[in-house]
Amino acid sequence: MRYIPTTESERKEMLESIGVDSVAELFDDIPPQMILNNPLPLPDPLSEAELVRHMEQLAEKNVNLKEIVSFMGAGSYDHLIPSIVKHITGRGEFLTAYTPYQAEISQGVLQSIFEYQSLIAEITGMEAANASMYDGATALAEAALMACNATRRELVILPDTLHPEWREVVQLYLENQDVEIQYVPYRSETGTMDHDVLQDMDLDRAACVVVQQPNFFGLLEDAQSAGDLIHDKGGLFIMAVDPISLGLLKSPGEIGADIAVGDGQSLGNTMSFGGPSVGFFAARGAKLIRRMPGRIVGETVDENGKRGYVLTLQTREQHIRREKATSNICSNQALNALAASIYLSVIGKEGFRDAAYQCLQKTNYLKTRMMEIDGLSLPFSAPFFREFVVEGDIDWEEVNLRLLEHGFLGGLPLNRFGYEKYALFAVTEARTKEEMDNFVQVLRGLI
Amino acid sequence: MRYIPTTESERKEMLESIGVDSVAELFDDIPPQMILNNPLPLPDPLSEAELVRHMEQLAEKNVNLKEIVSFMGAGSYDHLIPSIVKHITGRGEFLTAYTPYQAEISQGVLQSIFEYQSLIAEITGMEAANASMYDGATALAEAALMACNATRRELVILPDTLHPEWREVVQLYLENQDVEIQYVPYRSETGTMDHDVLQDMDLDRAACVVVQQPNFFGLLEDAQSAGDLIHDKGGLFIMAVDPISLGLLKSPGEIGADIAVGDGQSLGNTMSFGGPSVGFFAARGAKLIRRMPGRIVGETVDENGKRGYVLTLQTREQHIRREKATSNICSNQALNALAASIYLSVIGKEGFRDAAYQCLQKTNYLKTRMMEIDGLSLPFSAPFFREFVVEGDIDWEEVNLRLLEHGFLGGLPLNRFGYEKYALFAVTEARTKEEMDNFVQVLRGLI
Amino acid sequence: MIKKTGVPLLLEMSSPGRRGYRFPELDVPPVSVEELIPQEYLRESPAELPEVSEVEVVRHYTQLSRLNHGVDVGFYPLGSCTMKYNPRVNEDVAALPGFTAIHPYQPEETVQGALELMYNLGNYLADISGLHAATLQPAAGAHGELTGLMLIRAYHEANGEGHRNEIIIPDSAHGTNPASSAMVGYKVVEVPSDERGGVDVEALKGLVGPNTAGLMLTNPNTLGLFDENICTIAELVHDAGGLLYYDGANANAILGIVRPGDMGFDIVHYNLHKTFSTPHGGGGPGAGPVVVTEELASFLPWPIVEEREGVYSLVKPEHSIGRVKSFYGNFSVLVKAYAYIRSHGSEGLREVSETAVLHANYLMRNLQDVYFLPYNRACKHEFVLSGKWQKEHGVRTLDIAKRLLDYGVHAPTIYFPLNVEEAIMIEPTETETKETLDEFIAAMRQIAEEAESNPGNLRTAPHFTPVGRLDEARAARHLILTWKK
Amino acid sequence: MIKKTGVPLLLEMSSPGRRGYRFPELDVPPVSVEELIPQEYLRESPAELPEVSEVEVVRHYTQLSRLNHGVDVGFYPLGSCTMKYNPRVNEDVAALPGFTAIHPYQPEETVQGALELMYNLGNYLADISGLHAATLQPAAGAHGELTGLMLIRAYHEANGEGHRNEIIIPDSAHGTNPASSAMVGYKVVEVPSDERGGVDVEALKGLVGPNTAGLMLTNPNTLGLFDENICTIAELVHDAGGLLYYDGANANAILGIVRPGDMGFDIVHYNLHKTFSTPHGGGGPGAGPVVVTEELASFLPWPIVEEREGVYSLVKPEHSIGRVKSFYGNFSVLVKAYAYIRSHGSEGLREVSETAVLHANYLMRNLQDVYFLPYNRACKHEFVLSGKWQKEHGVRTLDIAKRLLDYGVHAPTIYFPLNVEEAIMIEPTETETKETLDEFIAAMRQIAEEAESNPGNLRTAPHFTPVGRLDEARAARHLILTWKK
Ligand SMILES: Cc1ncc(COP(=O)(O)O)c(C=O)c1O
Ligand SMILES: Cc1ncc(COP(=O)(O)O)c(C=O)c1O
Repeated sequence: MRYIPTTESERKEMLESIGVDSVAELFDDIPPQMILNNPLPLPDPLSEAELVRHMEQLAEKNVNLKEIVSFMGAGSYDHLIPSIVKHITGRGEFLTAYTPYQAEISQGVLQSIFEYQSLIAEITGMEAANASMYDGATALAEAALMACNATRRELVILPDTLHPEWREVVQLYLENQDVEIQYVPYRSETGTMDHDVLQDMDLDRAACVVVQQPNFFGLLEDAQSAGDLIHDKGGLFIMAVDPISLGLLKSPGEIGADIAVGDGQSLGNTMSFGGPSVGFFAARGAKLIRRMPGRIVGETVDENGKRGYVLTLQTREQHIRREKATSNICSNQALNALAASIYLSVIGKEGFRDAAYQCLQKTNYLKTRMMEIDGLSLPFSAPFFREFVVEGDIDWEEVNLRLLEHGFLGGLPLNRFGYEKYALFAVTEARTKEEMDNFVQVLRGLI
Repeated sequence: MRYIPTTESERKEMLESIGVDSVAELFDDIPPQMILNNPLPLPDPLSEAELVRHMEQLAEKNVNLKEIVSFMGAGSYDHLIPSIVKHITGRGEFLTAYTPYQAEISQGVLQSIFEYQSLIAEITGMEAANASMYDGATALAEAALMACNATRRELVILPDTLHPEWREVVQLYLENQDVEIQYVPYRSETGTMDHDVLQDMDLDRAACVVVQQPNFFGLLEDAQSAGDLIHDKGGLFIMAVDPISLGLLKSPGEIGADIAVGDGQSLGNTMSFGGPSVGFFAARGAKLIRRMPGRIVGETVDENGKRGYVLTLQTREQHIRREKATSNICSNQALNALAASIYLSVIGKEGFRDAAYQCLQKTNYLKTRMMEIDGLSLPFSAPFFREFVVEGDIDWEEVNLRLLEHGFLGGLPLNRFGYEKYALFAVTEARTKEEMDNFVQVLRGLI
Repeated sequence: MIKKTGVPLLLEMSSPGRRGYRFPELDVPPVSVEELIPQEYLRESPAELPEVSEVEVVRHYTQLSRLNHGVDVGFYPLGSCTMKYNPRVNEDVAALPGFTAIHPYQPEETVQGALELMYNLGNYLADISGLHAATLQPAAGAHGELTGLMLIRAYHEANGEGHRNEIIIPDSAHGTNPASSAMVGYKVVEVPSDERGGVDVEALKGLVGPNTAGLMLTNPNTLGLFDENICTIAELVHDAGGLLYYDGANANAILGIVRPGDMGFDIVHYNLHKTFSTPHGGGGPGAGPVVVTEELASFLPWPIVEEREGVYSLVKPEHSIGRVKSFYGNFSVLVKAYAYIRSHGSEGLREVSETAVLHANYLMRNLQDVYFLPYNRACKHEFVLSGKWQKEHGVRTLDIAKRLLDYGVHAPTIYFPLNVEEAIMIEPTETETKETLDEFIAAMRQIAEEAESNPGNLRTAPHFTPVGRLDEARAARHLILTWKK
Repeated sequence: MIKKTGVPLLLEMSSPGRRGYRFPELDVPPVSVEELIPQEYLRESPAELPEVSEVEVVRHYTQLSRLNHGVDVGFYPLGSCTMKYNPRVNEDVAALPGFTAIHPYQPEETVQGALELMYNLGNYLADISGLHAATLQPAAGAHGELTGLMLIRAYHEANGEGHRNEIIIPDSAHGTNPASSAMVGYKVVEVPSDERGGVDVEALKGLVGPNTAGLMLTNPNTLGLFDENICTIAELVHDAGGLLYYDGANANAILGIVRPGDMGFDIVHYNLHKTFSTPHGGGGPGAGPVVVTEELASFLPWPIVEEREGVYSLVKPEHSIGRVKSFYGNFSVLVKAYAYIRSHGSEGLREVSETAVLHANYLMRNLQDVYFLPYNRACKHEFVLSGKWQKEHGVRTLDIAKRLLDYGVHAPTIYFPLNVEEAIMIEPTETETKETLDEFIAAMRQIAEEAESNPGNLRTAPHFTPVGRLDEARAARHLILTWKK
């Protein structure tokens, strides 16, 4: 199936108008020895119907989480998504638009970004947010870089309780800019950052301290104290937050963070094997706001005084500032940001609290039920939100394969990150009591 | 889940503004003894997520034809549907609009109907078409009634080879208007109308003769001769045609029919357990056109001379003419008509022929392969298009249940219509050679 | 845009040889067509369908859609049509392959889910109406009426009363009521309205008699008023041997509050595309299920769904009139209505009607000082104003309607019902916000003001729509019904 | 519409207590929140999210969408962005639950379809580019650049040449090229263009040297011109010990015709949201896979997909630089690009590029008499005009762009590349019809004419858009970045 409307006779007409004899002539400037003489070794083209059949077959080789009940999280969550989200993001005007460079015919996208920025600022308690980043991990990396630039310091302090993949991403970004990194260990009883150690680190050299809330283990950090420690030494405080948790937890703004970032997959975006998601990025204070990476939409008026929206502060960006830009980001994750806006708007003020509340309650329920099983225990004592680590002297990967046979995707075995006996269980509002009860019963039989 | 935005305090404000104390007061004029005091015995309300789960469970109790390979037709066909059809019909402006009464803000729907009328007129070879009828059967019933009104005759001649359900519908409509019906038998060798009998019927009393092309058995009638016979006697000739077949077959217009009707399910509409589909209705000659039932869109201009579209000839309709209207139809099947338009437009001139061509070729292939099976034969000799009757001394219903186990939905056993040894097989362009070969092999094993 | 011509027709965009969608290549050995079909049966010239690419089709319809109003775009207070919000999730569930990719003749074992849904929906509708049994076959309201009237006829004939040939219909009734009656061969007898907007009971007494087959009524009626004399009316008709038919187009006012069966009606049709929120699709598809008393159940069209020990099957009622449509009705529409009912439950449906009525009264009371209100009593889900005060300034109801379009609002139903001069029929529905209602009030008031201060501006309205006022007379005179090269 | 204010913000529509979507009721025994989370961790005041109903949200975004242009609405000749038609079927297949409802950490046994797709897509891209191995992790073009530059750095460091700290970039390059280089700590060395629009080879000779880490180039470059000296350029850079990076944003010109690998490039990124037709979503998500030579393969970010005896698994390349993003990339975007490639096959992709180039040349040749064409040679998929003739009438390129909006067309890219005065960069793509191209030519010519006859009308354009020209300076001065009560 091709999507090319040009017919043979139109092709001829155009060639004639151009004044060449063949399309090949238009490629005459390519050194002939480079020209490809063989077809590319690609499979034969498929008609639409064949394509659909082929893709369905591929898709069926995956076990999808509508078929089984999942307790896996660790950065990608099975939350409920209101039906209208996809209907709206599927409208051609949103789906097939480019970055809104021509404001007068892009007010739809521009206003939707302005609303997204407003919503992100509101849930994080920050003053401003950008139009989106690739994901939470890259948003955090950019936040750390921004802290270095803003403070002119070259040390970043990261917690060991940061999501291991985020840690790798941040590390790669920072190393390539020759920024030093130091890690704060966690206390083995609580599972949260060891502030005694943090206190003794080179805080006065540090551009920032980062806290992930909840942390990778699902545990709640004492963010306030960490923030106070770095602020005392003139550095910035960055919080990487789970947006759903903000329905209940203190916002970065309330805690006094300077920059708040996070991943917005859980706000109306499907898991999709890990992407696309959306990274959000918010800050406060004019100084930081004017250094933010990525696109930003601002309100203005047209010649008749009518309210309108435009891309603004573009002098920060690569297309104007080139190598001096605050970041190289160009395309972002606009449609996922739109999904997040729709999600936040339709669940609304009460729904936002309710989502967090239900996650908390259900997670606590599963934890309580699982602790009835002999051989399982909780290694950490800190409070948790939507995830918790379970310890057990078991081969969690093996258990998971057995669970699959019963229609369950178990918690994530943390051996892949070096924690041998741990598995991380996530429970969202999408899980039901019945599912959890069944799960506990099956799990009990397997341990 | 409710979709009511009004909050308690807004309710109060409104009551105050109205000047009543409670909503109940607004129902004071209902005789109190009638007022319902108990809740309706309906199941408890479901949230969106619960609803989706419930509906998925119900849907899964059906075996759908994406899971199995179907050879069933008889008025509802498994044709390919281009992806864009549902994307376009799903746009809110089409989906959630009413009949286009206010032309100035309904040009989208109006123009799309005008295009639908044009496309239907084009494939049927007629001069004009209406905006749609409920389905093929009711379209035929209305056509027969229109013929009676136009000719002031009260006899309608129907073929025995008409789809049995259509026959029932037409019969019911006509009987209720006290119109007489006579039936033309089919010749047992050919499976098509017996013109010798037809010739001797009361043609000069007949308002019309109806031919279904292809007929219920999938066979091609000699429509031309039937048309000539009735035209000679001053009656009208009505053809009920399969729209897909018109990619190859002579159009009603070419044959000289006065009215062409049919069912448009196969034009981009899902089977959906039999509905919604769309009935099309086309005619020629000003006299008939002005008597057509249903809505009709016409081209006109606005005050600036700009082309636009409006509902026209409304004086035929019930909302103006009341009991003297040409029909009682009000709501029709606009969205299905839109699907048909999109389908016809995107497959286009060549695709329209190709669809018919492939149906014909594949049907012929399956027929040929099935005739290799001992015990099966073809009872009829007339050429066929996308369906054919197979005769066999077998319990077809039993065979079908066995076929289901192998992932096939077999042909339709015609015993439900009184033909004991027959089954009707349909093959669309959606079937592949591989599917047919597998089917024949499995069937051979079962017979 | 600079283009003055509007969106071209797809047929005008054709380029020979251009292709959109393509079917898979034929994979069976081809046989020459003439070998399979006699030459004289074959089409002489191909149908001149558009030759366009996929993107052209997508853009074409995207552009067309942008010229159109819908509930998704804005307020749609079209009286008698109940243009409430159509929940999007219902589209999702109706699109499940288990509902769309099933053939009507599949063995019943393989469609138990579909049959169960239909069975339950029929029962819900029976419960909601206070009646006994349902057919889901009719495709729309008018089709339901036709079905109901055929049932009346069959019933009388079965009772040896085939001579009954009159249907009594109020002058305020919807056009489909008399039109449907005529399609069943009935004579229409019109009963006038009284000064409270209800059926004139005294007049009715003079009209009922041995030829009365039945009476068709909506209650609340098309004025949005509940007919308080419904007991008397029912008695009069029943005593004369007639049946009572309830046109359920106005059922959005009474869900869970009062049941047609309790009012004395024998037959009810519902417009699922109104009351039960299935979208109207620019004119359809809808669905018009019919619910009847136990007495009439055996006459229902076939097939209907029966349940025995958890197994569902299609059966034929003993005296079935036959079929009004092929297969079982507009099934996908039924799925959406079922989902709607399951979303709401009893309390939810009651809240729907209470809110719809509240909203209508709120609008009515905030407009009655600027537009003439012919019947000054509490309305139900809709109400009818008259533009007669404006007419004095040379402004017709049509002008008021056209001016409303400039506010991004669909116009109310106008010139209906026929018994109100310059009628403006307004139905806000329960899904609108108070803000929207207030904006509508403001717009209607501004227009009333403009009718005095600047009537000319109304007569030439709308001013901000994709096309200006269209010449309908010309359309009917110079019929252009299809595209001509 | 009469409303002057435009569409209100959802936050302005809030009504306390109003609810849209509701979660199912909590079905586990609740525990007091304070028992689970210390009071001091809890939010003090709830986030002030909108309190709106579902219909308000649907209408809000429906209305917003109607203010927006998109490929589905009309022509989008935005140079460097390849705004071709996005086949709708690709949205369908990417939305299959088997692709959307899978968790990135599921056991590999349960995601073999996803891994197979990624494995094959990587190979297709390698084949298309003439290189060896791919990472699908980068989320966009700029992210691909960043990844590629990190690979360059890692490669040199592994070879003990960590001192190489310069990236050479033409003056015509896209802003992301220097910006990405800076993010990897590289010094950007700009090479000027020659009079044919290519890299000035003589200048380049003076710039390459022992500090050269690499050179970034698009070819065809941002002028839409193929750099005929690519062999020499590659040689110069390679000889100096540098690597060649290909910015694949312009790959739509050369699919199946010439491969970057054959031109001498070591690293390529593709913008799947350009060349491979995944929709741009108003700014993203895209995907920027990076393909490299065999030599560089071991440095790729991890994980990548490996196949053994039909079983796919995620592995870490030996010298992997790490991760540039969590998980595996924008998987749904990859699905669409995979589907696009499978729809086209080799011939189809070649036809894409041939047609894109044909269309661009057709436009160029029909506009060059009215707009200054700085480089008069056959272009590839796009070309750059200059508005300098119009400037003489006091009309800037910005004015021309704004006036085009009145024709229902998106404006070309303007003021880029930087080395052309008043640049107008036009990319028609292969999915547009000749009619659309002809209409665009007519519009551009009318505008050129208007620039002479009525320049004032251009300076105040657009005139027919939902808002007039917006005050960007004010937006940057009085920063309003979020809604304030
Ligand atoms: C009162 C009334 N009765 C009957 C009908 C006919 O319903 P339908 O359009 O579904 O045939 C309508 C619809 O406009 C109506 O308003
Ligand atoms: C030439 C060129 N390079 C790089 C990019 C950056 O791509 P992306 O927006 O996907 O980050 C673009 C996109 O505008 C481009 O045109």
